Amino acid sequence: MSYEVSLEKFNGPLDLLLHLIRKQEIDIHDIPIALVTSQFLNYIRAMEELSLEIASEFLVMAATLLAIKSRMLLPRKAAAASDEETDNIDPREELVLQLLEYQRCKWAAGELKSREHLQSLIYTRPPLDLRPYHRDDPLPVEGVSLWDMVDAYRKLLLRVPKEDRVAEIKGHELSVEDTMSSILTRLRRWTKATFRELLGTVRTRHDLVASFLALLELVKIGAIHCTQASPFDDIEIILREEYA
Amino acid sequence: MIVPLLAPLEAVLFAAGSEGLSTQAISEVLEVSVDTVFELLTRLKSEYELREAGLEVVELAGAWQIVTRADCAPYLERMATAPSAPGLSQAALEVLAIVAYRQPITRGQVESIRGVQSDRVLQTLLHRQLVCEVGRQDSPGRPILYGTTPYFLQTFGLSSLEHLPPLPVLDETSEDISLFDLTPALPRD
Amino acid sequence: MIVPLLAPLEAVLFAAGSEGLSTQAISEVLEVSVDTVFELLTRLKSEYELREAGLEVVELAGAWQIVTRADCAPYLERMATAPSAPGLSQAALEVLAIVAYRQPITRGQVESIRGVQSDRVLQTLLHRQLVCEVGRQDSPGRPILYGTTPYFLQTFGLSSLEHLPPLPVLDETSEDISLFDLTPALPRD
Repeated sequence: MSYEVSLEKFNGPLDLLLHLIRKQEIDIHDIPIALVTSQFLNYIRAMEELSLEIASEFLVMAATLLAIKSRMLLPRKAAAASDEETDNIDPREELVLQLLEYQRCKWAAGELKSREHLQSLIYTRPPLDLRPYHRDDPLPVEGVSLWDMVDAYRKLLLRVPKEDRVAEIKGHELSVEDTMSSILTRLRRWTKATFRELLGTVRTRHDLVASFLALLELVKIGAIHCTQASPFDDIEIILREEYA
Repeated sequence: MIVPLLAPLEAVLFAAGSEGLSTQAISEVLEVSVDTVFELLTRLKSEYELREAGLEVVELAGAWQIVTRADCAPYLERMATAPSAPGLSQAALEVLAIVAYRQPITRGQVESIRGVQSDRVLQTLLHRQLVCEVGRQDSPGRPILYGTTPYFLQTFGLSSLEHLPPLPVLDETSEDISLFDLTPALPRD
Repeated sequence: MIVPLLAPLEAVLFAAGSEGLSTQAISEVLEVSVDTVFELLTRLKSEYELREAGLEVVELAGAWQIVTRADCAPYLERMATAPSAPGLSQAALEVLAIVAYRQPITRGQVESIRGVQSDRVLQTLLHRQLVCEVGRQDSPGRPILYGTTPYFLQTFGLSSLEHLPPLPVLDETSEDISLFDLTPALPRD
């Protein structure tokens, strides 16, 4: 997301366009497209000179502006003749609608920001520990399995942004033994799996070696057997019934 | 007749803390009708206001709770030990605003309004549990639909989605009102 | 003269929760002398008594706190025994998983993994006796450390914590490197 940094306060081409329009005190419904286009292009050129990476969205917008500009130059009648549907339609209309919509979005964002601030001034306290009022045994937990919990954890890890996630899985080195039981656990759920399915998610050299040794070990103790339809085909790993 | 129940109401709201209690839950604990609960809550609220308490009774995401009054914040900041969660970036607020007003909405639709990729921002909002997946759109690729969470309502001090401030009207014809002058008058509760 | 400080006093006592605040701590937060704090506390106490509130201001082990009044106990009992949902919410499962795999762990650490406040969820798990306090961390503020209970093992059919399933492996289809499609250089740890 380098453009979010490099373009500082501009959250995209619409944001930049709105800024240009606002700065000139232009009527949003009657944008002098030639002027705005050249300013927009100037901005992109300035960024190029600063060797800043320009996000593709800005280039797409530049192209859109140029297209609108050229259509504005065409005589209306000629445009109408070429395409009935665009008869009398201002080529800027779609862009204007988009800008207006984005402007509402910015308004709502500002609204949320001030509410967020107001709410940050308000403090609560954790719920009271009601255990002293509750002498009975804990209420049984129903309809929830261990796998639901593990699944919740997996979803959590997926939700954690990538930069945080590195720390999340770091230092978690699998032993061959652990890997054997993890493979068995998975095979008990699936009965069989391909080599790729079992090892495709392994991310480090260490874990790859551990997983491979674990597979060999499982074959040796007779927990699994492997089949391969043809050379270089995916290997299928099947759990032996005794271990199911 | 309901006055003797004001003290118990205060006690259970206090006990519920940041979890709060729904009107329904209060009615079960106090063993009175939902209507009576509303009456009691209104009374307790105005009692707090009258005595200019440091606390107030509010409804957040459908749950009633007792919270500190905003003007006491300077004192609380002094004693707060836990750093508060970092504020949201402009980009995050934009995406959140679109999801809030347009839910359920796909990432693609969010991006077409903003004019930029928004996957990273959406990811952050998902992680902070302000936004969640609410289903799949019945269209090619079955894209994920996003909506806001109850935590979103709490974070922004809303009792429900209906309490979102109304969006300014998109009026293309009137040229005299510049939309830029639409300074957001803060809606009061 | 001191009346304007009654509301802030109430707010800070409320937010301090069941840890309470010492007279000294209050005097620092409100920036008044200890004598003034005593005067304020006396006033707040008698105000609560006068209006027959559901709460009262007490001093316990040198710390001032707001607690529910004893005669409201029957309502709290009803609240405590109110049949909560037999299952566990997604948030509860998530916190439980973090505590199970990372114990002992503080609330702050749970929150930094989840990215959201988790005090209420933790409270629910404590209440349901799936999680318990196992000690204090030797760090500023000495935060409470949490771990799972024997009842947790029983509920999930585990003979010991070692039998927890191995941590799920992240499977990201999009950006993840599949080792099978790798060019010579393997990813580094």
